[in-house]
Amino acid sequence: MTDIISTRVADVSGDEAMDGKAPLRRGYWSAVARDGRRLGKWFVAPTVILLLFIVVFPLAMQLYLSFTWWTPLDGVRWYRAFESFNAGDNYARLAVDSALWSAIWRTLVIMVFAVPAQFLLGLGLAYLFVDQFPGRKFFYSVLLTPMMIVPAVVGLMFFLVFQGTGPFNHTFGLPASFTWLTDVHRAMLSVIIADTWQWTPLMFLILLSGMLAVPPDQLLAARLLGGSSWQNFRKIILPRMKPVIAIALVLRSVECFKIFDLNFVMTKGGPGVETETVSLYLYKKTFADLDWAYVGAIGLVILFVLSAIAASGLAFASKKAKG
Amino acid sequence: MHAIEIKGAQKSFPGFTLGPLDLAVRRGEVFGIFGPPSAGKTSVLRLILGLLPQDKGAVLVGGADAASMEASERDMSMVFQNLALFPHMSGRENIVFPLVERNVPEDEIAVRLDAVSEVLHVSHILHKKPAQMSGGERQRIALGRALVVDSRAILLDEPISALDARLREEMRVELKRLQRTKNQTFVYVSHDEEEVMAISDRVAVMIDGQIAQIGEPDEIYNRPGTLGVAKVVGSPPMNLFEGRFSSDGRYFECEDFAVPYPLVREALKGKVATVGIRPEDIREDDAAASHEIALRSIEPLGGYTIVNAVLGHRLVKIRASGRVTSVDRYGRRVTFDPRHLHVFDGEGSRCDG
Amino acid sequence: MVRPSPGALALKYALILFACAIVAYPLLWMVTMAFKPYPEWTTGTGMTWFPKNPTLQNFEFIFFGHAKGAVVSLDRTIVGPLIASIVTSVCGTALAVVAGTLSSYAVVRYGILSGLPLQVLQLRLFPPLAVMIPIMVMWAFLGAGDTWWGLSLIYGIVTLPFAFWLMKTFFEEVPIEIEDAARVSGCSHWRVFYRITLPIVAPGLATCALFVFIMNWSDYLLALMLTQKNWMTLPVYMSTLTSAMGGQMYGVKSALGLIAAIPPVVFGLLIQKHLVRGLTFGALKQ
Amino acid sequence: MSSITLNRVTKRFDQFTALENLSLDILEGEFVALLGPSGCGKTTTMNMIAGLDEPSEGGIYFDGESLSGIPLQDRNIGFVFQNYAIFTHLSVYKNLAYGLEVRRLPKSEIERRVRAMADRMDLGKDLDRPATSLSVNELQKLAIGRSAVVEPRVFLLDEPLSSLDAGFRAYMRAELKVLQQEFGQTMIYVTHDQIEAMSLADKIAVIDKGRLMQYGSPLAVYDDPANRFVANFVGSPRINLVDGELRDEAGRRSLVLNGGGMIPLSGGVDADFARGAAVHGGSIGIRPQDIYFGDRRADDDIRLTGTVESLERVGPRRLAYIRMQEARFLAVDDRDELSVREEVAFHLVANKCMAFNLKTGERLRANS
Repeated sequence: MTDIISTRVADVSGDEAMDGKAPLRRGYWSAVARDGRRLGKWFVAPTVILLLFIVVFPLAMQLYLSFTWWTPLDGVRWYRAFESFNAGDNYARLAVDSALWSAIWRTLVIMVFAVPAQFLLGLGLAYLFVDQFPGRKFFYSVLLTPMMIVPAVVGLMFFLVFQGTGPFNHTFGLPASFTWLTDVHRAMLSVIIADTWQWTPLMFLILLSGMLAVPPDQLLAARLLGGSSWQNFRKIILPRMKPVIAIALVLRSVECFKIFDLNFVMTKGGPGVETETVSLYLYKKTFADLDWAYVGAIGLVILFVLSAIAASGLAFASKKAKG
Repeated sequence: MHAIEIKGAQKSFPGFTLGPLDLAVRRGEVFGIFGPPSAGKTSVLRLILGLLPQDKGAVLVGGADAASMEASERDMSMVFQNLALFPHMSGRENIVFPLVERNVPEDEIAVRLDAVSEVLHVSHILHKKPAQMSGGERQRIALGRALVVDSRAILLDEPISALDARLREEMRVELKRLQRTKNQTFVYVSHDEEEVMAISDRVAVMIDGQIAQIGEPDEIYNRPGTLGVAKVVGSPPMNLFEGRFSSDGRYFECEDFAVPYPLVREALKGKVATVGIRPEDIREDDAAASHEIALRSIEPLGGYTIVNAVLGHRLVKIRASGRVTSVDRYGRRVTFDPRHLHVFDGEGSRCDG
Repeated sequence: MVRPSPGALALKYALILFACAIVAYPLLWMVTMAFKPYPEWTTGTGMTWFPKNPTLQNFEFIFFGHAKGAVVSLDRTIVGPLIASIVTSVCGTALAVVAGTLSSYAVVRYGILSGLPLQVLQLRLFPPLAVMIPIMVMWAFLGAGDTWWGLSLIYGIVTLPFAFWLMKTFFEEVPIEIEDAARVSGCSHWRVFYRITLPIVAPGLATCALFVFIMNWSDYLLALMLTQKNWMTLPVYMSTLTSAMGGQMYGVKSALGLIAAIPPVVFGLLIQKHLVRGLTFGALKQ
Repeated sequence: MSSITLNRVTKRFDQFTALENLSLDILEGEFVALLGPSGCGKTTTMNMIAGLDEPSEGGIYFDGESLSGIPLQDRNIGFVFQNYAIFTHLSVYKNLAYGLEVRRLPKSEIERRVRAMADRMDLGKDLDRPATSLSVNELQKLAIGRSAVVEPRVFLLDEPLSSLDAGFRAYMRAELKVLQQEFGQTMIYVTHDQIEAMSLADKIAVIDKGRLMQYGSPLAVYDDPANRFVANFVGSPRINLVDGELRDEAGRRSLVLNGGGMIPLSGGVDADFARGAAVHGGSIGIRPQDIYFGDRRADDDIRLTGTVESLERVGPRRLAYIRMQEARFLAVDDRDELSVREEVAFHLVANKCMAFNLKTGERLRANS
């Protein structure tokens, strides 16, 4: 059998072997298929169109509207909004809108308590999971489930749990009249508890992966040099986790700032405006007051600030991660 | 006409420039490319294949300029260092992939597949996926994929470096036999000197993106054209002594030598130079022009022995044929074999004419 | 490999079990509530975790709009919102994954789209609320309000950056030599993508699809704003249940909550390995 | 430092036996190489000595006291990884000092010992630089220095030279040998490269498929292999091994090769095969340098003829591949007198031929 190959090739030198091929299919699409860059452009087209049409264009429209008093009620088409042009009054109003600033303050309060709590709980849990132990995979899956549940359903769960006649009061021996969701101070606390319950697993996940990202050989070398597991954690694992910690905190803070589902389902921002966060305030302004131009202005400012924080935080982290 | 030619090709990367390169691979020849890791060897293969467009110069394939030819149209095949087998395809699908892509008729595919799998003894693993194969088996499938099609040349990028020492030696002999029986053109890249020198008809030594020398393996070993080549060719490496020529050009002075070393031929008077001597060209001998050495350790390797010593204050390696069982069983004075003395001038190029 | 002392192991288990208890506490309450008949919804008759006489009454109620013991009936059953959630999530996922995959491959392999356009894709943490106004104006203008394709389109766009970055990490893991081997064997760029790269990243594609599906299924705000009646999704339907019926339909809402929660949890466990990579937008691979 | 004794150590991973009753006595200050193909169990052995794994059966002893139950960090073992496992986020100084810092030694003593070690490994000038800025060769020295500074009882090296380039590898072999003698450390060195094992080790333990093939000095293992595997694995260029059936026609013994061709036996090898009367499948091993061309030198040398298949002439390597029917002989041709496809007569030095029982691989010796 082997000689078929050798005789076939021996007399047919490399070049003549070429003409045995089928003629190339000429045509626009087969040309595109052959040229990397043109194929790349066609691949990118759908995304660019979507981004252009649904992200860039709307942002431009929002900027344009934010300089007018336009609302959907006045029966004027949006592109004629320049008739009510107001040269930045919306932005001026934004600066002095006490309702907005108190909403921002309440959102920051949630962040200041929820994010550190989630970080510390997540770090503790991650440290427990660094070494292998029987049942690790099972417990790992159980502890991850909260973050996979639909936030609105988590809101419902804690809505039920924090009812006067709910299990929480019962477990801690509090009277049924002890109110959570309708109490001025405890409403905010219950939202923080719900948020922590749902998102601590995310911190646990990211921090654990940071701990496990330490090359196993280096950890082993540290042990062989006589380091105890606590010494190795403090001197080898923790210092290498700076980028991971940065990612975790940035991600969680930005997401937390946008909190809407939990407090909308649990307390609808109540009692009064005690748990009204920025998102809720914007939602109310949009649907109750139909003050769209003003909401557009606030939206742009928030978008700019949030993206800046997120981009710089992640850039810092991935640069460090590569270092 | 050459199978492949590169004329003044150059490609600059951030912090590294490849070329300008000039080389020609004759049809039916094994053209080796040897050099330390990251000398740009793989990039040369990618230039030839058209996977890496060059900034300047030209790559000729079968005599014609290949600029207009896509990688798929240059009709060459390659065995990659990490073998690059298609993980989601079986051994058979991997091997016949080039034929299927060139819509070769079904019956001819079957014939070629049988021939190749018999030559490479892979018929029993054609159904397996690469993940289920051993290193040696994967390596033979990658070879099968390159040999199954009549390509102008087969490019091999360190194809057997991942294998065990023993398997490597067998595969080397096998590759040479395959190449010989099919009169195939090979371009063989490796950083393992013994491998390249054993399998290649001609070798190009590449250092830091430049071709330092092209020649027959024996010629490159015995007459390295530059200091750079001398340093990378030969294991254990050549012993080098920096110094200068005497004013009358007939002696070589160096602080490691107690007495200036007489040269056979006239040399550049008073110039800075480097003298090199290979470990196998140093002999135990207390004649007049011998040098005093202090022994440090010996490496008994069965067929020969490596003696580590200090000459002046430079570590020197000597290859003693036969047995030296302990440090004190080796002489205190050695001489260099004048016929195999290598002399390089200040810029590192060979200057004994 | 190092076996910790038995004491440390016991402490570890204790802490982990305590954490699991905290996770299970609210979940268990909702799950058991879903199977409690009307009288047991409030704890007037004494607090019990497990239903005295478990019943499927609540599920029956939400699927058919009425049930034996129920005193009131529903004008809208769960079937509409369930279909809405499924349709919009799946279509949104398809749009984001296809566009994201193609564009990330072009960026990784051919270096198209560097600079500003790539930065726009950086808006991974895209706060939808901040750009709701123009979206609502346009959706009204296009007549996309309260339509399946309107909601699917916005779901696709909001998750597109995420799909792009996740698929980019998968494409970066395909060794370039495998594609080169295919090209050298006579494949055009398209066939290399179609026959070699895509099958190799197939598991990544599945992970990305599941991830994006979970995000779309779990959305509340976008659906709330862009749908009124006929294409309302599950979460929105759930919150309308209380206001419409006055009394707190705990058992019924728990049943609804349970149904809404199951798909993301199941899919989430399927893609557990890639969670870190996904949730940190590719910045961290584990 | 201390001596190491392995007593019938066995390791099973569920049904796969990675190691089968391995017994080794390593004296204090001895340099022993564990040599074998990848997956033969040599790394498993080292991991058990270091404490990364517990043996299924048998015991490991340092200076006579058993190690079982002693946790990893209390065994005081110097371990050099194949990829060095340098702490990439720390400086060179911090890397060297880690072992001392975890032992909570006074700052001044740490400083002194680290500087001394840094100078010994000529890393003195790089102490404050980040460890990642070092070259591969410097990283290698840092890895050894980091383990040596805590003066471990035993030093384990896992193929430390494999990622170095050829030139520096030869230099580093000599350096490692001198370091070992200077420290007087007991060292175990795992490698699949037999040249490295022969050049460095005082004793070599050749392991294959989890079983100890032979344990002896490099030259003993080279000259007097205990079985066919050791003969085939040790020695470069590789030994020639031809297999066949033993035939005895009226007192004249010969080996009929499987692929045709016949080798008449005489001299030492004839005596070796004679002793193993019951043996009928035999294998002869002959090193390339024990084959010569031209006329016969000793009367009981074995004369064969074959054709030159290919030549390898690079520097000191002057080799010729001679084909005799299906068998192929690699021979040294240092007088460059051969040319390809030439019919040539060659002789095997009879008492340098090694006889093996083909079935068991055991070495057959007339005297033993």
